[in-house]
Amino acid sequence: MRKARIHITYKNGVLDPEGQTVMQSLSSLGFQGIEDVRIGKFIEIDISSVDNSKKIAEDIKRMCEELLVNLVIENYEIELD
Amino acid sequence: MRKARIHITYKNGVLDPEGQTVMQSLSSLGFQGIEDVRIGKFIEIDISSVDNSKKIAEDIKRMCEELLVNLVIENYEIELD
Amino acid sequence: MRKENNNSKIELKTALEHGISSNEWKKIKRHLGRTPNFTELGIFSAMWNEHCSYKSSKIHLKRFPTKSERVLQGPGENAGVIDVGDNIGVAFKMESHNHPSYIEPFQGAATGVGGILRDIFTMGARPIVLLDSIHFGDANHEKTKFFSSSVVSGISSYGNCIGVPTIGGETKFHSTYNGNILVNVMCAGLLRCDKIFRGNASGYGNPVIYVGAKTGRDGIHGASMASSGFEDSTSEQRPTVQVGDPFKEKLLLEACLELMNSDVIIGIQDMGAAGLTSSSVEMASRSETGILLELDGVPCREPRMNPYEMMLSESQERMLLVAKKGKEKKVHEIFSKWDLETQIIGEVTNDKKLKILFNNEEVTNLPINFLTDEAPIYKREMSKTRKLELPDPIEGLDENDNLGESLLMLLNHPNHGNKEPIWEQYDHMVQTNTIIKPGEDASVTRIKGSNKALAFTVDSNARYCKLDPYNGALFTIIESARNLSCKGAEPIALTNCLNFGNPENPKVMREFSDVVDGMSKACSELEIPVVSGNVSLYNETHGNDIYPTPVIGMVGLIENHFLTVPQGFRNLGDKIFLISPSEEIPLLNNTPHELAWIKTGVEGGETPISTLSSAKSVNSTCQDAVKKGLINSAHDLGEGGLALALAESTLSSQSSSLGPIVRLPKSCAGRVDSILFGETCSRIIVSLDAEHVSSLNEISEKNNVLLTEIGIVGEKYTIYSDRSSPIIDFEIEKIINAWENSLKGFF
Amino acid sequence: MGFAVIVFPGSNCDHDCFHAICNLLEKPVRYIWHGDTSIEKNEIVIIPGGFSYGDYLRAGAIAKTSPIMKSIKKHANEGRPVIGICNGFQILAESDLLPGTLIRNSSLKFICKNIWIRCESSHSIFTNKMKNKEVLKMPIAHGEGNFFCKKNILEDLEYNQQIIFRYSDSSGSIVKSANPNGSLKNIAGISNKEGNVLGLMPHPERACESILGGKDGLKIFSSALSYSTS
Ligand SMILES: Nc1ncnc2c1ncn2[C@@H]1O[C@H](COP(=O)(O)OP(=O)(O)O)[C@@H](O)[C@H]1O
Ligand SMILES: [Mg+2]
Repeated sequence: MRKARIHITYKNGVLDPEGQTVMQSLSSLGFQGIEDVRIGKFIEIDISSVDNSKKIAEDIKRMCEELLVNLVIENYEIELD
Repeated sequence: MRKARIHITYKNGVLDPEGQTVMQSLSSLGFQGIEDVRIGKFIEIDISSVDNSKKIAEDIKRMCEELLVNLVIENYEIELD
Repeated sequence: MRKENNNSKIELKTALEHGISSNEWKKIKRHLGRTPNFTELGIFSAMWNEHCSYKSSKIHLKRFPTKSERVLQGPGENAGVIDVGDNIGVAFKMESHNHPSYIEPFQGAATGVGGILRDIFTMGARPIVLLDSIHFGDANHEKTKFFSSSVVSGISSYGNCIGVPTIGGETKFHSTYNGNILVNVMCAGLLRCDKIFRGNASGYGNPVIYVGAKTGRDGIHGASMASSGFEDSTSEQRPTVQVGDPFKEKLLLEACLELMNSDVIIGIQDMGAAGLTSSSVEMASRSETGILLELDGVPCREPRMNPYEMMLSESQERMLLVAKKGKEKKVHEIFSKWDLETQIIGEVTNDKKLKILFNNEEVTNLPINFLTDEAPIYKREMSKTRKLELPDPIEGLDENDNLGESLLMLLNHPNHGNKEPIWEQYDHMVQTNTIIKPGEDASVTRIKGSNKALAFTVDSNARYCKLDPYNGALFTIIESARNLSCKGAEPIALTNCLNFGNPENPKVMREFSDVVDGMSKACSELEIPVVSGNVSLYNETHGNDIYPTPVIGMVGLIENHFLTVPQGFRNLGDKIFLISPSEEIPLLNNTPHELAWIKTGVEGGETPISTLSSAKSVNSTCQDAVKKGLINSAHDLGEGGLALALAESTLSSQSSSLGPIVRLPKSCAGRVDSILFGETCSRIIVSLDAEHVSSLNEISEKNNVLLTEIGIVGEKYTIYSDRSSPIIDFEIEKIINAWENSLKGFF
Repeated sequence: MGFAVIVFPGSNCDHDCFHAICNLLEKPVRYIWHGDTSIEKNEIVIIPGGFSYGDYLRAGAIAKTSPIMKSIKKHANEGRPVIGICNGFQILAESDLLPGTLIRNSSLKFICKNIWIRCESSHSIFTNKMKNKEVLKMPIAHGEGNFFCKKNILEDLEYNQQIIFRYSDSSGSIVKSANPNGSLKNIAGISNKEGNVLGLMPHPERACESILGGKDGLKIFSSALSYSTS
């Protein structure tokens, strides 16, 4: 069994309304010095596969590009165990 | 400037409908051997602070417990740069 | 997770932990002639707890009138059904999700919506509306905002996704709910009267099929949780939280309705609280059959789940159905079209037993009727009926207070402020039938393909019920009927949710019984049967019981949907009339309860009532006036009395520049604040064109009600008493400003 | 010549669109299941609102992988009309049939209410029955309708007259207070460069009868129809 961990974050310059709101709430809760909050996704995928790492990594990349990530506004990073 | 990275994931045994639906959809796209998909959040916080790491870490922990995380169903992990 | 397995010897202690009393434990052992194993104990705990067995409430609920010519299905099924003509039936019911919502308000409220939707579509009805009655603690309590905003997002996220409009509701704040919020959701759906589905398991050898989400360890002991009070630490109960999946529910909804059109199924039931246990047992019980389950086939989400866990899991979005033998393939086909898997997990048997196999071993063998019909029923101890002798709160009010300021104070209070921040988060328009939106006495949805429309309202009045349970309940039903009448609708049936404290407290049980009596009396005289409902007990924290809170959900029929009216003023110059009972109203009953409570915190005095016959006359007058197209608006007088009602008709007006110019009638005696804010039962204000006044008069005389002209629709909010200068004189803006943002931050 | 309403698992305005076309516009209409692939050449495709696939991951993301989407792309590339309403707009954006993307409302809340939109030009396929700068009343009902795109794309949209509707006040002024969800430049609806694919957040099918508050929505459907028949 292999485990892939994918981090999906907004590209620079893309509005993140949720992050902005959270930042405001944190400030109003009294936390100081918060400069920025960005909220992204963290996806874990378990794969049982006899393929080699290279093939799996390619598959995961394709999953990201075909479905998991909106390339217009998001970046992603893959880690494969 | 310090950077905190927070991973928020569902607790074990808690249903993740989003992950399950994405898993089905990946399978119907033809990806094979996918055993599980879990979708969590990935939050990055930038703090400008003169405090020491310990104090910042404590602050981040409090942010998680007071706002960012639903402790009833979610776990979290903090990394501080 | 439970460590005991089926071989460990079960002691009384374990039974007690499962909420089975020692007497019940004896009864079980005597009847079975043996000690039940662990799985069986779990099944008893689920079937015999308050939530499933209604053991404390059953003897009282029998007193409700449940029949009328329109009733096709009364209490006892997944939902009640009434006939509204043209072969159109309305299935509806209300459910509470109070305890889960306190533990995790977003998911608790969301899954509450999910549960009631399943109750409706299992009857074969397509859900057409949702309404929510939500009660939170004091607006200033530290946790209130967290609860209110999370509950509303939970309801919104689930209802919106499914595509069933949430068209109405009520939202109240009171310190009695500080430690125990209430989340009640009502759903109604349409079906064909000749195609009602029921939760039956008949026909020996017919397959029992599982469909929907996989079974996890969610809510194990959830049903027992819902029936025991809260202690300080809710953390231990946390892992049992169920997460809702509205998308899966939408698939289930569509698939089930398609299935029901294809003549392949016998019965269907939602796996709600106590999941597989209650669904299988109740279906077999209704058909006087047995069920054999082979649990190895149950789709599980987590590894190594044992029979105990599978039988007690409360995972959401699952259904159990009994199909016609030989039609399994068709069932499978329909569900796969909707991306749902089916699994045959058993069959209907003729031995009237629930038998369960796991790993080729029999892990349960229990008589069905012992689990259901012979479940314990308690005649709980009740204290004597006693009206609370509390002083009339008007005594605490200063007669010389500025009346305008008092009005603004009411408008600014969260209980009366603008509720738009709530219902704007609900898709209240999807299905394109909502002709009267939320924010009114009742909401109205038209029925496509006919001229008819249905009006819906949910109402409660915990304060009146606390002061006087019998009359409080009576009042609430009269109010619901009046709310519908304001839309020109004839009230035809109701559902309810009885939210009470600990039934083992004799005072609570007395309140319960008196409320049931008050409701029953009102229902029978107004000829509005109870067709479904739900009881939620043990609403308490630290031994403090909540105020008795019966919530009424009532349905009204409008034959011509073009003839209904809003509550807001429509035309400059329209005359404003008050419709009220002709009987003399004791001044005592004119107490400004709400104003006194908001100003002084005092609750006391008499619960307002009117005779049921005069309530009926007032309602009929309004219905007739709407049906004949005589009036342009109608609005019920409730909490806050005349002054608040006039303000609401101002605020609801489309034009935002129309308001009342009213002179208090000479016949009104007593303190002016009491006349303005006093809460008397059975009054309605209407506005109409002068040319219709004589016709309205005729209707009023025919119905023997009092019709009093009080003013006209102008461009300000102005009230005169007997003197020449007004006692309140506001620009409309001022009214709007006080009301508009009073719930900022709550939702 | 008629309309085809696409049904995804989780569509929930499909019946409403059908009703609007069939009973109010009184034109032929049929449903197409998302697993099917055949669209008639002369059909106007409507992708209705709802929560296709629960809007999990991102609204419209999973729907774009359905079999019908290939056919819709082909239909669109042949210059035939496609209208995406609400979730349909999100699906079109995810499928790259329309530029930009729809992110969470700036309030982070679902909003259902009547709003005003202004038609930016009466020359488009979907507005030819309207007056220039006509103001229409229509409901919105969404949690993710906040239109966002990069600056250069926005410039293209403006330059090519692809902005079809903007949120306005009742008199047609494009003001911040009339923007319900934070959309860039008050954008409520856009088309592709060729003009035959429209995505809009407001729900025209909910505004086709006086009893529901107005009939402005019909104008969009009848515009598309008159274009197709001409
Ligand atoms: N939780 C809710 N969900 C939907 N609609 C609501 C809700 N709360 C209030 N409303 C709408 O606002 C109106 C006024 O609410 P409220 O002040 O609680 O009722 P009342 O006037 O009966 O005291 C209700 O009749 C209802 O249509
Ligand atoms: Mg009311």
